[in-house]
Amino acid sequence: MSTRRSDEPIYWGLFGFGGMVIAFALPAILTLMILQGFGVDCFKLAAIAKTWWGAGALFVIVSASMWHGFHRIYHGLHDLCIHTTRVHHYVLYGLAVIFSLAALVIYASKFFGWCA
Amino acid sequence: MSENQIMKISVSRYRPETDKEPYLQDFEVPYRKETSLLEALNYIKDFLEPELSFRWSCRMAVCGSCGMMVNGVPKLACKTFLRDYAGKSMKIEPLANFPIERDLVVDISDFIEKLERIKPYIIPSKEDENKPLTEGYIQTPQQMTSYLQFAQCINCGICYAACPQYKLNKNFIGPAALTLAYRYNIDSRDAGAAERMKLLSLDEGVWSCTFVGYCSQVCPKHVDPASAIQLGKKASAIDYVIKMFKPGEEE
Amino acid sequence: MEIIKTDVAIVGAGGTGLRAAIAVAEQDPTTKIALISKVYPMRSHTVAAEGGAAGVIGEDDTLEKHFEDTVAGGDWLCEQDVVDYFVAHTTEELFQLEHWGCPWSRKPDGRVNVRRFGGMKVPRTWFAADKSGFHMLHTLFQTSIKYPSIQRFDEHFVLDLLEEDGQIKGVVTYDIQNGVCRTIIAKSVILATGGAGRAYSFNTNGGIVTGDGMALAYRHGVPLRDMEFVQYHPTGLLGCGVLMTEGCRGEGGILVNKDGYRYLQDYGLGPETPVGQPKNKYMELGPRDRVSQAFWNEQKKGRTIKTPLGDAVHLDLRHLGRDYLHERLPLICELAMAYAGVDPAESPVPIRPVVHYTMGGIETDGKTATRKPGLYAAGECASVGIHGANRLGSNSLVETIVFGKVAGIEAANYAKSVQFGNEANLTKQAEEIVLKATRLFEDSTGTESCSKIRHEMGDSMEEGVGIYREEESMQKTIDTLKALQKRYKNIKIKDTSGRVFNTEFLNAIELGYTLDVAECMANSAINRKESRGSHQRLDGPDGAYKKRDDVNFLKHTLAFKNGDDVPTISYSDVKITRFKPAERVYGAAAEDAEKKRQQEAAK
Amino acid sequence: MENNVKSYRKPYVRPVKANWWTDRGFYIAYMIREATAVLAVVVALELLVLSCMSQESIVAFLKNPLVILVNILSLASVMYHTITWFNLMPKAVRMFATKKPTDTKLIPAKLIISAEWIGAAVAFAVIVVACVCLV
Repeated sequence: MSTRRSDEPIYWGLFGFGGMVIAFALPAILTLMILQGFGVDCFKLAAIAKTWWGAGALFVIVSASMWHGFHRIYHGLHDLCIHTTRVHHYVLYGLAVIFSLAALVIYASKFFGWCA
Repeated sequence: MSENQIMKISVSRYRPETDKEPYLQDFEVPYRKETSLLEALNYIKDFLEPELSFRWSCRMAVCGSCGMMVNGVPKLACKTFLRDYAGKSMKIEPLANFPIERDLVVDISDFIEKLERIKPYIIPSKEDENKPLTEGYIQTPQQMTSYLQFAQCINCGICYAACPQYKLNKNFIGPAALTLAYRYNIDSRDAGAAERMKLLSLDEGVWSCTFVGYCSQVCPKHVDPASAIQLGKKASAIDYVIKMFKPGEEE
Repeated sequence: MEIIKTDVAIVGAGGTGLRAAIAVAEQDPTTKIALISKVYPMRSHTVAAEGGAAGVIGEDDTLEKHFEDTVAGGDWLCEQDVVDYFVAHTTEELFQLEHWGCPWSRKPDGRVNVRRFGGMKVPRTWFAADKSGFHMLHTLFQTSIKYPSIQRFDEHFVLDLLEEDGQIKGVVTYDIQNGVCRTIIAKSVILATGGAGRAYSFNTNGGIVTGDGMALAYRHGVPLRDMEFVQYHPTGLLGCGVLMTEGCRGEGGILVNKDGYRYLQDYGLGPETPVGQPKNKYMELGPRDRVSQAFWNEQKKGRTIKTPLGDAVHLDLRHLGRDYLHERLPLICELAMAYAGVDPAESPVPIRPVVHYTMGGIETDGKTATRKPGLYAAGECASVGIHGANRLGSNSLVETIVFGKVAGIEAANYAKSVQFGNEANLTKQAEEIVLKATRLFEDSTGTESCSKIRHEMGDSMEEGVGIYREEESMQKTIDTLKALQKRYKNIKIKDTSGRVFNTEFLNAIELGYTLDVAECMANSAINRKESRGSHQRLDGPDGAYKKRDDVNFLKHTLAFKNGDDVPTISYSDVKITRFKPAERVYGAAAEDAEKKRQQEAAK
Repeated sequence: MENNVKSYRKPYVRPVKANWWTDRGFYIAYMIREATAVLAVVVALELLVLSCMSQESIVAFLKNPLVILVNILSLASVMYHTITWFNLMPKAVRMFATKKPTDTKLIPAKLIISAEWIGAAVAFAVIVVACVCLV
C-alpha cells in the first residue's frame, strides 16, 4: 500500500480540458476539413493560423487534444493488461509535452511571421 | 404467464476440498411470476442439491449478501426474477473479481478491509467533540441530500464485480469504499475530510478510476459510485492545487 | 484448536452487538472485545427494519406518555421499572447515533423529524426515510471501525458456550470461511443474536434469524421468558412476507378489505378517521396485535381478497401521491414494485399479517444480566421486560441501542471483577463441543432431511401458534415438534467432506436451535390460559380464555430446558410500579378512558 | 476435524485475460470510447502538420481520398467521444438548483446534457464562421 500522493491531478486536469476542447472544437474542424476535401472552399487554415486568435486557438486545440489522447492511451494500455511502468508514463506524456512544445513553436512563429 | 414453468439454471460449483476448478451443474426449477433467483436457489438447496452454498438473508435487497453473476451481470439474487429470463436459460456464477471460496460464495475480505481503511465514520471538529447528547446537529435538507444517495450502499460488492479497474488492479480502493469516503467528506457533521483525502489522493484511490461507469449501471440501490468518484477526483484535484501553493500545510 | 482470549465476547453484530461493543470500547480502550457474528455485521437483520425508533423529542410529548403507551401496548406484562429506564434513555441514544452520522430525516429547519406510529399517543418515531434499521446498522458498523479494541470475528458461527462452576467463560466458534473451530475464552459473554422468526414459515425475517442465542442460553439453564408472545406484523407483502413498514400507515396509508371498506373500525379502533389524516392510536395506527387480529376476523367473515397466493387485504397509499411516497417511503415503493409488481402510487398493495418479532427471549434483569453469572443478553434475543405481550412498533430498534449499551457496560464491569476460566479445562470442554458438532460430518448414516423438518416445523407453528390459538391445535403442534426433535437426531448431511462454507452443516445446527425455541413458544402458549396482547385464545370453558386474566396470568412465563423432554414451564412476577392494569383500549374508547383517568386524578 | 489446521481454504482465483472486455457490450463501448483518443491524437497531429503548410498544399492534402477517409473516421470517433463525454458529465457536476437550504432538487442530468449540446452547437457555428468568413 503506497502512501505517496498521486500526481494524477495534473494529467487528469489536462485530460479533462482536452476532452472538452475535442468535444467542442473538433466536430466543426473535421467537418470543414472533410468538406474542403470534397472541394468546398471553407477551411482557410493558413490564413487563420496567422491571426493572433487563430494561432492561439489552434495551439490550445492541438496541445489539449494531445494531452487528452495520450492520457487515455496510457490508461488504455493498462486496460489491455499491459503492465504500465514509469517508462510508459514518461514516453507517452513525454510525447504530449513534445507535441505541445512543437505546437507552441509553430503557432508562435506563424503569429510572429518567422516562417511562411 | 402460466403458473409453474420450468427454468433451466446452470450453477457454478466449486468445492475447495475436492475440485480443481469451478464447473457448472444444471438444475431444473419450477417457477411462477413472483419467483426470485434466491428462492430458486433455495429450492435447489432444499430439494435437489443440499450441498450448494451461497450467502443470503433478508430476501428484500437490503442486507447485501446475495450478489452473484447472472448470465454475466452482477445482481442481487433476491432482486432477480426468473420471469425476466423466460424462454432463456440462466447461468449463475459467483461475483466476478473476487476469489471463489466455494460454489457461489466469494471472499470479500479485501473489500471489507478497504471499507475499513477509508475511516467511514464521523470525525468531529474540536468544538463538536463533546457535543451533549441532548441535541443533534442542524443539518438542512439540502446538506443531507448532498450525501444521502451515497449513504445507501448495502456493501453487496456488486460494483467491485462490475469494475474493470478492480479486476486489473486489486490495490484499487474501489467504487463502494471511495463512495463511502466521499459520503463522509461532504457530510456537514464531519471534519475529517483532510484525513480521508490522503487515501483518496493515492494512485490506488480515486485516480485508478477511468470512469467506466458500469458500477453505477449495476448498483442495486442506485448509489451511483461513478459519480461519487468523479466528485472525489474534483475535490482531490482542488486539494492538490491548494497544497501546491501552501506546501507547508502538508503533514 | 486456536484459542483466543478476550475480556468481553459478544455474539451477534447487529444493532445490539455493535452498540455493546462500542460501549465497552468507549468505557475502557484496554478492555479486549471479541465481536462474533455468523455473518458480516451489515448483513444482520437490524438492516431490514424500516419504520424507525421511538424517542421522546416533541414539545407535546413526555417520558410518561411513552411509558404509558409502552406498558399499555404490552398489555401490562412489562417490567415497569425497566420501561422507565428505557424511555428515559432512548432520546440520548438516538442523538448519539445522530452524532455518529445516522441520516435521520429532517424538518425543513434542519432538526430531526418524527413520524406517527401505531399505538403511540404522539408522533415520536425517529426515521431515516423507510430504511431506519439499515442506516442505524451501517452507522453503528462504520463507527465500530474507529475502535481498535474491537476485534471482529466475522462469519464465525457459535456452536456452544463454555461454562465453568456455573459461570459462562467463553464460546466455541466455527470459522465458516476457514472451516476450522476456534475457541474464544472470555470473562463475560453477551448474547445479541436477534429473534427466532424463522420458526414460522411465513415471516418478515431474514434467513439468519434462527434463534441461536436463545437456544444457547436455554441449553445452559437460563429460561426463555414470555416466548408465547410472537408478533404478527399486520402488513407483510403477500407471497414472500417482505415487510411493508408501519410507517406506511403512520404517513397516512389505509387498510381496506375486498369491499374497499376500512374494516378496522369494526374492531375497537374507530371511529373512522378521514383518509390522509392519520390520528394516533386510531384505526390504522392501532397496535400491531389488534390490527393483525382484525385481519383474521375479516378472513373468517369472508371479506378478504382471494388471490392465488392466499387471502389478502389492501394497503392503500395512493392518496399520498408519488412525490411524497418517494421521499418518505422509497424502499416500500421499490419492494412493492419488485416483489408484488405493484406501484403504490397507482395501485393498492396486497398484504397480510406475517410473523415479525419475538417479544420474549432470554430472561434478564433490567440490566441485561441473565441468571447465569457472566452471561448477558440484549436486543430481540433477550426479554429485558419492555415489550410485554405486544411490542409497539419503533420500540425495538431503540431497544437495541439502549440495552446494547447497558449490556456492554455491565459485561465489561463484570469482566473486570473476574478471572479467566481454567484454560485446560475450557479447552477440553471446547474439544468435546467440537466433537459433538462435527459428529454430523463423520456419521452420515442419518436419513432425515433437514429442509423437510424445517418446513414441517414452520407450517406447524403457523397452524398451532398463530394469531388465534386453541388448545387442540397447539397440542398438535407440540406433538409435531416433539416428533421433529426426534427426527432431527437422525438427520442426514450429504456433504461430509466440505469444511469451508459448508452451509448444509450450519443450517443443520441452526435448525436444532430453532426447534428448541419453537418448542418453548408452543409450550409457553398452551399453558397461558388467557388472551393477552399477541397471545389470543379462542377456547376455554365458555370461552374463558378469550379474556385477559390478571388474577392468574399477570405473570411472565418461564420455559426451562428439561433434558430431551418438553420444556418445564413456570412463572415469575411482573414488576408493576405505578401504572395499574386497566382495560387496553384504542380509538375513541381510549380517549374516553384517558379523560376518566384525568378526572379521577384531578379529584 | 484435525485440531491444528489453521484453514481448509483453497480459494479459486479466476484468471484475467487481456480480452476481458469482449464479453460485455458495456465494456466494448467503454473500450471504443477510450480508443477515440487515438484518432484525437491523429487529428491534432494532422492539424499541426497542416498548420505548417501553405493553403494550396493544405487543400491538396485534404483532397487525398485516404485523408478524406481518415477524416471521416475521425469525425465519427470524435462524435462518439462527444456523446459519451457529454452523457457522463452530469455525474461529475452535481449541483443544487438553488442555494436555498430547503431545496433538495439537483439540477437534472437532462438539463446539463442539453446545455452541453447547445454549447457545442454554438462552438460549431463560431468555428465555421471564423474559418469561412473572418479571413
